[in-house]
Amino acid sequence: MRIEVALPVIIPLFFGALALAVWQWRGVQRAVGVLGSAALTASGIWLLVAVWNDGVLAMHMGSWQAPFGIVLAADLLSATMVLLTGVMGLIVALYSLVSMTPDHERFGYHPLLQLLLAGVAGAFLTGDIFNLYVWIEVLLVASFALLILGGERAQMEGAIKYVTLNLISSLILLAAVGLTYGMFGTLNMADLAAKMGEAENTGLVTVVGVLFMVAFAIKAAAFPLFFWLPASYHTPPVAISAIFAALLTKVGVYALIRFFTLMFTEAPEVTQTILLWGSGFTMLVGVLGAAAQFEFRRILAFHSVSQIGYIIMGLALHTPLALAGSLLFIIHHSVVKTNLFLISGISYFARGTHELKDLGGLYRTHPGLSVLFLISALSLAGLPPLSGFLVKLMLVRAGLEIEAYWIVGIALLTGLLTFYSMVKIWAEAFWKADPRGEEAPANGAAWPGRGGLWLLYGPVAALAALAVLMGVAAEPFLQLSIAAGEQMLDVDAYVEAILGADAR
Amino acid sequence: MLFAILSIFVVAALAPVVHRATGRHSGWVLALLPAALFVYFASFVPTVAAGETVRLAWQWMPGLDVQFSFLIDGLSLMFALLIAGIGVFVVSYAGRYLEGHRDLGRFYVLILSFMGSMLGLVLADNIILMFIFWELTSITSYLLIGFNHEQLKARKAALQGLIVTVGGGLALLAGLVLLGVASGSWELSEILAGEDSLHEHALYLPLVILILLGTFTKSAQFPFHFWLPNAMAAPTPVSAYLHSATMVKAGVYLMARLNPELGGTELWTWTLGLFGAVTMFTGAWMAIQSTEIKKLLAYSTVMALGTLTMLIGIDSPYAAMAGATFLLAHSLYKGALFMLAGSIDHGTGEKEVPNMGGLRRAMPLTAAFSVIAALSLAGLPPLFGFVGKELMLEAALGAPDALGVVLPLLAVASAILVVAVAAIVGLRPFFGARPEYARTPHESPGAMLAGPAVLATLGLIFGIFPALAQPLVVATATSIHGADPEMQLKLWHGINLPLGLSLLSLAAGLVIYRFWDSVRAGIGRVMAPAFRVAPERGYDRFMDGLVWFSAFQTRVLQNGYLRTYVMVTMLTTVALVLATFATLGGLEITVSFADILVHEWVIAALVALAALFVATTNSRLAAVASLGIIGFGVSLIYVFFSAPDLGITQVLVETLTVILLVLVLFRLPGFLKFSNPLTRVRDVIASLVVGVTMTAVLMATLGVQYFPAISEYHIAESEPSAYGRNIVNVILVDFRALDTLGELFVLALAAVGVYAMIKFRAEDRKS
Amino acid sequence: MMAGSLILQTGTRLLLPLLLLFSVFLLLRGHDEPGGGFIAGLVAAMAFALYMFAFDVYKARAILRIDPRNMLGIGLLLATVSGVPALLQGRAYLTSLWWDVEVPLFGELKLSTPLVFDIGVYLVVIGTVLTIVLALAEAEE
Amino acid sequence: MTAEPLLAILVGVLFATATYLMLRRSLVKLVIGLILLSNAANLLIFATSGLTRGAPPLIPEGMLTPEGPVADPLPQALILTAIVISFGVLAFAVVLIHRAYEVVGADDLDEMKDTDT
Repeated sequence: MRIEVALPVIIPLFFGALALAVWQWRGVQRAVGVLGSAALTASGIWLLVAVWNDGVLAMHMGSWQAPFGIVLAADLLSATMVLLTGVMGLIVALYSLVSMTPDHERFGYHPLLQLLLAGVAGAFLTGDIFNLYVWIEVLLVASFALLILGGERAQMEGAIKYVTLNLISSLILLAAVGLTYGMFGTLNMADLAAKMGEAENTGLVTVVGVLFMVAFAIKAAAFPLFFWLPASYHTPPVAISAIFAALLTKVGVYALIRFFTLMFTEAPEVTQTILLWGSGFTMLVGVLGAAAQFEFRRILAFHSVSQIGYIIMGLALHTPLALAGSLLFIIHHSVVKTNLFLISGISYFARGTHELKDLGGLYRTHPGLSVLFLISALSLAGLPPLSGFLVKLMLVRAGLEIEAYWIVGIALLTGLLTFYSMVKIWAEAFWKADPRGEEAPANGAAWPGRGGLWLLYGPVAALAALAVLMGVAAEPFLQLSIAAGEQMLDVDAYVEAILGADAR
Repeated sequence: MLFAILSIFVVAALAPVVHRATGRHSGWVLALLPAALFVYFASFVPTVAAGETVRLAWQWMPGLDVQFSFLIDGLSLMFALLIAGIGVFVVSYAGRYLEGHRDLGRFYVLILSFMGSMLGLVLADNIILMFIFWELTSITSYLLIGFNHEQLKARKAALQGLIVTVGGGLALLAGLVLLGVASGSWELSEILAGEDSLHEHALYLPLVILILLGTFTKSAQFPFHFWLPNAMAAPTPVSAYLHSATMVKAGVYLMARLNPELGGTELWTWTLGLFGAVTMFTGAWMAIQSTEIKKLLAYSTVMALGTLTMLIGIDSPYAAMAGATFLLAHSLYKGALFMLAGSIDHGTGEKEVPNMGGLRRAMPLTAAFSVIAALSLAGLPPLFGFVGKELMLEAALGAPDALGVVLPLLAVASAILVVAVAAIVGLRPFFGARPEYARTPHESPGAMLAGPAVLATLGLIFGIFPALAQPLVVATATSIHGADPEMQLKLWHGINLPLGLSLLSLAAGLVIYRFWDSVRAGIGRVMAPAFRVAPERGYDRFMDGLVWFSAFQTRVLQNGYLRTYVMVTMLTTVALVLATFATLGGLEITVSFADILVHEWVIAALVALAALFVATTNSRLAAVASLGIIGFGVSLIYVFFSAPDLGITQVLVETLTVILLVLVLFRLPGFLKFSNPLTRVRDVIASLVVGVTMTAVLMATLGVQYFPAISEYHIAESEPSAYGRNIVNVILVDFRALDTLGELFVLALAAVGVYAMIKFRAEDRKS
Repeated sequence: MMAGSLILQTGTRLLLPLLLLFSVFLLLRGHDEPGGGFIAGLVAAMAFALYMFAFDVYKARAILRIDPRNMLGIGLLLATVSGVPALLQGRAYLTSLWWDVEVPLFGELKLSTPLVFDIGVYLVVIGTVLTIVLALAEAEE
Repeated sequence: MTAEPLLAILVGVLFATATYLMLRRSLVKLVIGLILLSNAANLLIFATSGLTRGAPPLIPEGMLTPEGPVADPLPQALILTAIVISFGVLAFAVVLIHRAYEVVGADDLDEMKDTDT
């Protein structure tokens, strides 16, 4: 029994419940927002260190032995994702202290955020397929509530698509869980991994796997199932868009990685082919979608689709280096995309608009913001020595090593087009002269005071620093991700750690 | 070494502070850094001239075989010295040229960062490290071209340069990784020293093509040359430094660097030879077509880059010597000429050559240095350019096969045109009648003349005493050729064919200069479509097409209609399921309808009919009522098949749902008939496909159970271990309590969301 | 919303305590027979909803005494925390603990963390349904 | 095998009608489609793990295990959880279309495509 495996779930649940119990007190809510995510971050660090030292860890909920109860399990992949969740939550919670209106806070912004984190952490840690469904629903409903917070028309329109398509995804997932239980009589991932090889009808098992794939691909916003994302991501307040961009699709990708490295590995000629084609189209369609946009946040939203393609590409290539690349790509994308959303929020504070044609002159008036944007944008576009380059290099190298030439070609082309959109934002919002004229005030009416600025700029600067660090001091990240990649492919060790005799 | 390169970035970051502290002398102060670096690199000259190489390495990312490793041999040292040396003058020049500009501090940051990147590029031994610096030069170049960022023209030119070079850079990345994979090493020195040649490797062709895509775009080879003249939107020091002396030569550098390993094949020789020669001619031709002085110089740079590429392709001792000499000579005179052009602009406000003339009195020093540098450009003795040109012609004549005919012809034609270009920039502004200028012409300050003075004079000194340049040039040529060319640099080669061709080009070039205005208007236009318009239009078409296509595909895919999204999602699911069955088989259905009781048939039929009714009715109330029937029917099914808890829960939930629906929906208007019959038929077919597929999948799994269910444990342990006799409830609150915990949070979240939706309307609150 | 008829009001006044008592009964027996926190919570919530229909939202809120949103949070806290004692004993989260308590007059009472958990469920379900229904009803007015 | 094939067909019918409803332009039909779909998924789980008549998973008082075979309790627990979750989500969806109707002023999804491009 290792308590650190369960803490990342219990902590945000507790803080979220606490904040709901005393929803009338705004001060408590704000404190919960920060303390909860800080505690989650701390427990994430603890967990990662523990897993790094001791290998796959598990906690058997209710002390029921696996596979009869629910297991929370942490390997390096899970632990890293949990830590990422904590860090992103903390960053956004701090930023929200200034950027969220008191009304948003009164209607439950902080507990919703905590419970979103709880759902995400639960999804990353659970070792049980039905329990995964439950956590996905937790984070999903939390995201529903966050998405409509404020009740503006665009939010409602976006939310209808978001809710419908994600609900369809959940129900496909539920059906797939039921079919799996019907065939294998178990819900535990490790148990399934051990039993899957013994099924006679590979076709039928793979069909169930494909149902899982569709369900998770919708959550991950992969082609051709991504529609909900560009329709909705840009509608809520930016702090919410930012945390969505950091975590939501990541859960889908994580689940894809978990399912198709641990289970459903019997027919790679089908599953990996679908994933590979899907990743190629996802990259291209997303980046082309972004090229067509002229609104700061919409460009970012479409890019999220495109970047998911890279992550799935790593999964489809299925070598330790490629999987490591996927994992680092997830981290990289969360850091950078979140940051870009947060920056778009600051530029909105300054100019009161997200439309590129109405923006301008930020390079002149906000040089610090410009530098932070440039770091994030260039990192997203894969420019060295930033985080984006590292992950691109890993995937390109992994792809070329196993002679997957065309997918590497698409990945590189996508990189160029990403560059194009990022430069478009830079040229329009930062370089171009302010269309309102030279004398226009640098900042909008809502521009916060000095203390508030710290809370806006601090998180952004921290994330930018992280993007630089991942590129420049890359070795620890590399080591971690490659170890995680190797661990993912070592199914037997995972099964042993969960089901083995000494795992009680 | 690492320290040297890092120091540049540190100083770059501090440059605005230095600028603020030192004011108008900031250029000189900051130029101390490249000066120190120049001295540092110069200290390697004896070692390298003695035929040794120096390699230094520090760990970085061993996991990806990336390390800070640096290689100093003739080639990299030559480049390092040029970068640092010219850097000294460019920085000091900029301090005065941009004096009073509000962004001068930022300019220093960029130009110094560029310098660091460029040094890293040429010194790196690790190919990934080299690529990293390569990309950094692209981005600093982008920021520098767009320095006057409030002008649309500058932003467009910057974007063009960036897209072309970064696009090529991505190909280069793929090529370099392939090189690493194919050779098994990620260090240039090891790859070059490797015993096995890559010529026979299966990846040779793709990796050469990819690498050349990178180098051709960076070094503005035809048909990618169009971005370079547009990049002249940058301030003059930038043009002099990046787009003439250093960055654009990065591609040349890499080709020269890899020549010993990759060169020597027909593919290599023909590609480089032909593309180089065509670029050379294109540049020369377009140069005499231009009237803006910086464009003229830019195209002559294109010409020089083509020449260098061609020489690398020829790959003979002569060519290697010629390449090394030409490289040095070109950097010296072209750097000088750009700065002098900036000086004329600074002194008169004029950029168009045809509007210039008679400046020799007002700007005597500028005139003198211009003439010297132009003589070197034209390749006249006793200047260093002459030495280079003679060797170049000699090398072209010695090219193998048919190239031995094509290349000399293009080389001579280019030489003729370059003589004219040299006259245009070296003579035209200073002699003849003096027109009216926007500003009263005045000589430039010392900081702006120091560079041209030193660079032009060096061209003269090296011309007269080629032995001074000999050690470095030979060492460079050794790196390019892979072996010592064993040749002496000489001003005078005796009377031979190259000399004759030189004289011919001089005479013909001066004739063209004499009739420049009519040449420009007449035959000069002939080839403009192929040389300038077509490639650039290709780029424009590509970018327009990209924007059009992305808008088109986004309109089609992300069209805003939820029903399209639902349709695509459902059909994708079905298609993937069916494709999997088709590939792997496994759709075996063995079911029997024998053991079904009558009341089960009845209740199932009732639910099915209610569902069909819901789908077709146009009465909202009827729809809700049938929904209730479905819900209660389903709960009956649960009860029939031994699930009382489910039955009760289903009934309660269904009741609540119906209450909610009635509460919420009865205010809405009645259903409208939106869809036409055809759409409905299509939708019915799609729905049937979905339904049939789900039924088939479910039926296929019915008889299949590979392992006994884990619930045997729950049944056995419910009372003994968990003290509960309702096994379902024990599972919910004990065996799988975590599920229930999550479920509770879902409920609570839904309630919070609903509450916020109903009560929190930001728009109302604003008004 | 229109208040219901006098008969309904009188009936509801009598029914409410009965239904609540029944819901507690369902809650407590859930571990052994069909029932449990969820079903019990729904019954209780419906009782209050009925009261709301019979009278009005304000009366319903008044008789509840506690805002359903607080009830929601308290229920969640109870359910979440019910797993913590096991953690403190060094056992896995949500491991059930059982105590037999002698209560005067009632005799022996089986107390357990699953019971606490189920009470949490009960409160959350009441809180959820009433939060939604009351908010909707208020919006209608 | 008892009535599983019958349920399989019923599940298919529910999936088909749900899909058809979700392909309409009306918000209300959309949400009804979602409700049908969640019923279909629950029935699917119920059918796939095997049906048992008249043997609920309850242990008689005073015994440690049920008498004879009983229905599989685990899928029932899963479905129960799923029903409750679906209820929460669908309640949200119902109120969402109500609010969407309020801000847009029509029960027409085609009026709601401004956020896409």
